[in-house]
Amino acid sequence: MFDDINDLYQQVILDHCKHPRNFHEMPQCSCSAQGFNPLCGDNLKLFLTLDGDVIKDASFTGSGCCISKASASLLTDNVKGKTKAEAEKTFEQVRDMITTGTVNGDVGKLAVFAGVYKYPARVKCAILAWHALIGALRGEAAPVSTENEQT
Amino acid sequence: MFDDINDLYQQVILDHCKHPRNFHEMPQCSCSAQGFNPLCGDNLKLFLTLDGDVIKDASFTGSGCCISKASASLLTDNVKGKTKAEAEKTFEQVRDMITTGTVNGDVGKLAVFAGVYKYPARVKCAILAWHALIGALRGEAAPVSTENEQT
Amino acid sequence: MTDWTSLRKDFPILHQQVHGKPLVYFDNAATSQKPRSVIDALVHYYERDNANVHRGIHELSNRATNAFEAARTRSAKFINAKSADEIIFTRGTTEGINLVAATWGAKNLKAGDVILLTELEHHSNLVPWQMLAQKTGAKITYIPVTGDDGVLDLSKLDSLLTPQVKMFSMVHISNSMGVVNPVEELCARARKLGIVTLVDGAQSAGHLPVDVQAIGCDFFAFSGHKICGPTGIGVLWGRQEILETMPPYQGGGEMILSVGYHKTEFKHAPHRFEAGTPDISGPIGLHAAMDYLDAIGRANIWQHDQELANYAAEKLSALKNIRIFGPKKNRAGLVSFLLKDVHAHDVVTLANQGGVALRGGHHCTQPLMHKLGVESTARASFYFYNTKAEVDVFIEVIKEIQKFFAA
Amino acid sequence: MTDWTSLRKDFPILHQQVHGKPLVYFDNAATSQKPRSVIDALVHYYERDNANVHRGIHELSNRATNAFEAARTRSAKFINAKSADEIIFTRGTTEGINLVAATWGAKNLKAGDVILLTELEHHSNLVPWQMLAQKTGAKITYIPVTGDDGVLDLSKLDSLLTPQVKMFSMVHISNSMGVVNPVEELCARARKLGIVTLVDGAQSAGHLPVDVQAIGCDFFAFSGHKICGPTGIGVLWGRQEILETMPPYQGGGEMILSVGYHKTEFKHAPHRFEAGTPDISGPIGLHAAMDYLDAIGRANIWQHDQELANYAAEKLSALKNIRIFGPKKNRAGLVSFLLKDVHAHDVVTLANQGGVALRGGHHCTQPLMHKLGVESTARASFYFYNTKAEVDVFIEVIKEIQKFFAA
Ligand SMILES: Cc1ncc(COP(=O)(O)O)c(C=O)c1O
Ligand SMILES: Cc1ncc(COP(=O)(O)O)c(C=O)c1O
Ligand code: FES
Ligand code: FES
Repeated sequence: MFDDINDLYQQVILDHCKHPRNFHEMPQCSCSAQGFNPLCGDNLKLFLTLDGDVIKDASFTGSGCCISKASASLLTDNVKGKTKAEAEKTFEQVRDMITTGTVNGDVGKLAVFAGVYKYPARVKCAILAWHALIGALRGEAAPVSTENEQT
Repeated sequence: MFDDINDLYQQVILDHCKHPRNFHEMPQCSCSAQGFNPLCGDNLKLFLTLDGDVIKDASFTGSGCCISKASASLLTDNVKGKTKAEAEKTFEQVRDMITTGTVNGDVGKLAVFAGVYKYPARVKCAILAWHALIGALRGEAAPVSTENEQT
Repeated sequence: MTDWTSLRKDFPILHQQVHGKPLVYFDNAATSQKPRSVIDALVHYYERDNANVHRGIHELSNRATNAFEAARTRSAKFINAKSADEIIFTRGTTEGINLVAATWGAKNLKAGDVILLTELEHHSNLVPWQMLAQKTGAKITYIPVTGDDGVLDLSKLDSLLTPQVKMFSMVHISNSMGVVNPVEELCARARKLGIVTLVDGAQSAGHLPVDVQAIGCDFFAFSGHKICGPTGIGVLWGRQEILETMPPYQGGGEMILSVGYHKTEFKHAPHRFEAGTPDISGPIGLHAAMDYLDAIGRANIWQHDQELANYAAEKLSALKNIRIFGPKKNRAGLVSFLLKDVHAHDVVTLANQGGVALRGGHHCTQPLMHKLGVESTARASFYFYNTKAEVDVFIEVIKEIQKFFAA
Repeated sequence: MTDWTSLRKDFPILHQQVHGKPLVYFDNAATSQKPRSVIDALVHYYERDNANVHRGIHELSNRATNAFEAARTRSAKFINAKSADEIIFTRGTTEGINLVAATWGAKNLKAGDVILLTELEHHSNLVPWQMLAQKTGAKITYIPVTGDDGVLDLSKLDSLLTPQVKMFSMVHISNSMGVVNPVEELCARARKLGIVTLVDGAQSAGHLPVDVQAIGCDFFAFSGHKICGPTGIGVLWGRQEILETMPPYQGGGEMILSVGYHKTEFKHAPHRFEAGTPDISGPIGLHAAMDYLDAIGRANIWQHDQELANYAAEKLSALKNIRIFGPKKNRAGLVSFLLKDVHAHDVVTLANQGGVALRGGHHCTQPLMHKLGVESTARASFYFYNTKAEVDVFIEVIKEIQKFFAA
């Protein structure tokens, strides 16, 4: 019935949304930040454990849709082992991909989000966790909102 | 050039607007009132000298268009000699005539205003002096405005 | 008998496909579609009569002014107002409520006073009062809802109607729960205590017969776009005696009697509250919409709305793993629901793939959502041009969504 | 070379007769007519894409949101704003100025502060400041006009730009005199003193190229209906840094980040200033209007406007018993005048009988009229679809009017 929906809900996404990885609090984290999507009211919290400049561990909690949960789940897998600078670079790649559909460089499994740009109302969902990541890395105290994300 | 304009600017009206009768102040009047047309900003002052219940004399001053001047001029002629009640009755006849075009009873020369209803934007002009008359008869202190006149 | 299906011919927008499926438009609580006659009224205005209103003397200006003021008279009749002078044109319900808060409210409320609302309110009937409370030091209290049915707990009313309450503002029909509030009763209770009342009629005005005098409120606000009219136009009705005591809202052209560099006098209602060149095509389109609705009959429309909503609620109830919101009895024309473990926005995205336009989210009733322990719901909302067959499609789509996420 | 006459084909309304004479529409300063493409944009929206914006996920809502936000981007380009986030949709110029007065003004003005205006201002740029002054205890001062030419006496500027001045709000082009103010220079003078500036662009936005960054103002307001767009929509531009410091205007849906029963957070500009369902078809029609105007070119339009106005002023000057207002040089596209012993409203009524739509009255500049010792003027105002041949008809009609009242 839902013919072309698979470019949004790819199998990997469905899998990660139903079985999110790293879905837990991290009491001893080095830093954390909250992401807020005013469009739906969903909140997501991202936790990072750093070793110097390197992200050793990542996890998340919160409510959200399938897309935002899968995005957070894949994010936490993806950034483990990356330096801060590498994570920021990935954020930019992911943002460009999600808003325009164009993938610059290799983003690995994250490429499953390349179809989101066709669903402008869901771009904020996919990007939510990434905004929280940046908030955590940059030490922002206030929740990061997707409000002004161009969709 | 102005084919059907004569139902508005009848000869009598043109005459009275060019040569307004009773166009002067009346320092020893019994009562007076100001009429204000917010549509154009024009002001008109009406003066009455009463003898008991009877209007002995009437005059007016102020700025206004051809229609409002002619209306004030004809009004002052018309009400001289009338009782207050008669003048109020004439006001009602004139108002109905000006807003609907229907003349109830004999209004004498005032019938020249029967065409005004076809020019909704000018109804306030024709009625302005009459509102001032009522204001004067009823002793209203504030200027009477044509603001809520249904046109 | 109204031939509901044939009315659909009047709505060009309904005859299109979305993702290869016929469009099923179930987002009517957000905004309604427009019949040909409303679109034609706009076109006719711009092709024949467009001019600025009120101060013009030439032919087009006369026509525009007449059409504009005729819409005011028509609006008065639509809600049985005593006089057209009680009709203020606004951008919509939101502006109407803001106008009351900023004029009546700023003049009459002070620290310690209370504004009584209900937990059902739309943000548009919450935020203006919160802003006013912040400015004046007044307090806000709420009539609570009892649970997922969204019904107000009126047993609390006596204790909430304290002498400090100056304004009681309430939604007529809740846009997220489909509850119809007993506004006549609530206004009568308030009136006895001298409390001023406002009814948010955004969801009611075009769906059932409205008589503001029978309701007994002091203000009634609604939006044109939700009742087949154009976007950007709405009506605020106020009782004349109250309007006359209110200071102006915005300042500018059209609302003044006379202006000096240092002293200005304002017109009476309604013009006092309409500064600047108004939306002119808006009221003209709204006039056509009101004519269209009343030709069908709002009592008729209400019955149709309710039938569809009851039918949809019943069909949904037969599904597993679903939570349904709204009252058991007298449900207005909408159903909010949640599928277990499926976010409302995923439901809406998938439904759209099946041609069905739903809304998901907090429906601008975020505090109510929090109270019920959810972030959002999915909502199907109906109007007279919707059909039972469309509800059947919708139900099929929901079943498929359940399968999709269960697989 | 632009073929001006052939542009008339795009305007259905122009092809009609009034009192048996071809319509000559010279009331463009009050409102402009709409080209086919603008009317079509409205129809297309209502027939294909109508839905509520921003919170929707379904297809129609996506399309409506995209079209609505594209109009914001287009508006930014129209006045060379830095970013679409600086564009706030309003009902018109009047609402734009009120918004600034009620938010920026209420926050920043206090007793003793001064608001500097000019004697040329439209009521819409007077009354909001008078209301604000009343509320805050601020004072208003005015740059005087020199006489019938309507030119500002800038020799007074130094003494008026006192340290107490916090806001300097000025009209770009006077709607009753046709004067073009040197807004770049005025804003530069104000900026040096840290004074915030607002330019009322109601008469300029659609008539000449506008670059808000070059003007150097802080706020710029204009109306859609005067620039070939629909009624009920306008734009307030504000410099982003200032917008970010301003409290919200109206409260309601769409302008909030999150709402609680007792605590609410607001969005950033521009959404913070757009509460409730906006006028959606309005911006979409305005977008089409901006495209239409810029296809002709506003520099082109300005030249045409001025040619017609100069031609009309020259022809009128040749008549006896006439008083003409406005500047000798650089006249914008309009002429105000008075016939000796004939009231402006009589002129307009008779002109209408000859098919010519003029405006008579104080043109919402009543204090200016009083200053010049008149109650009203008659005004002919032009746009690009007007022709020299129409000016000739107008002149003939004026001659006939003189005869009519002289006889
Ligand atoms: C100079 C000027 N400012 C402000 C306005 C007010 O514009 P609007 O009535 O569209 O709000 C006008 C329109 O008449 C105008 O000419
Ligand atoms: C109950 C209720 N109140 C108020 C509003 C606000 O109406 P508008 O956005 O047209 O101003 C709405 C619309 O969503 C509503 O459903
Ligand atoms: S719907 Fe809330 S994050 Fe996707
Ligand atoms: S125009 Fe002012 S009274 Fe007629």
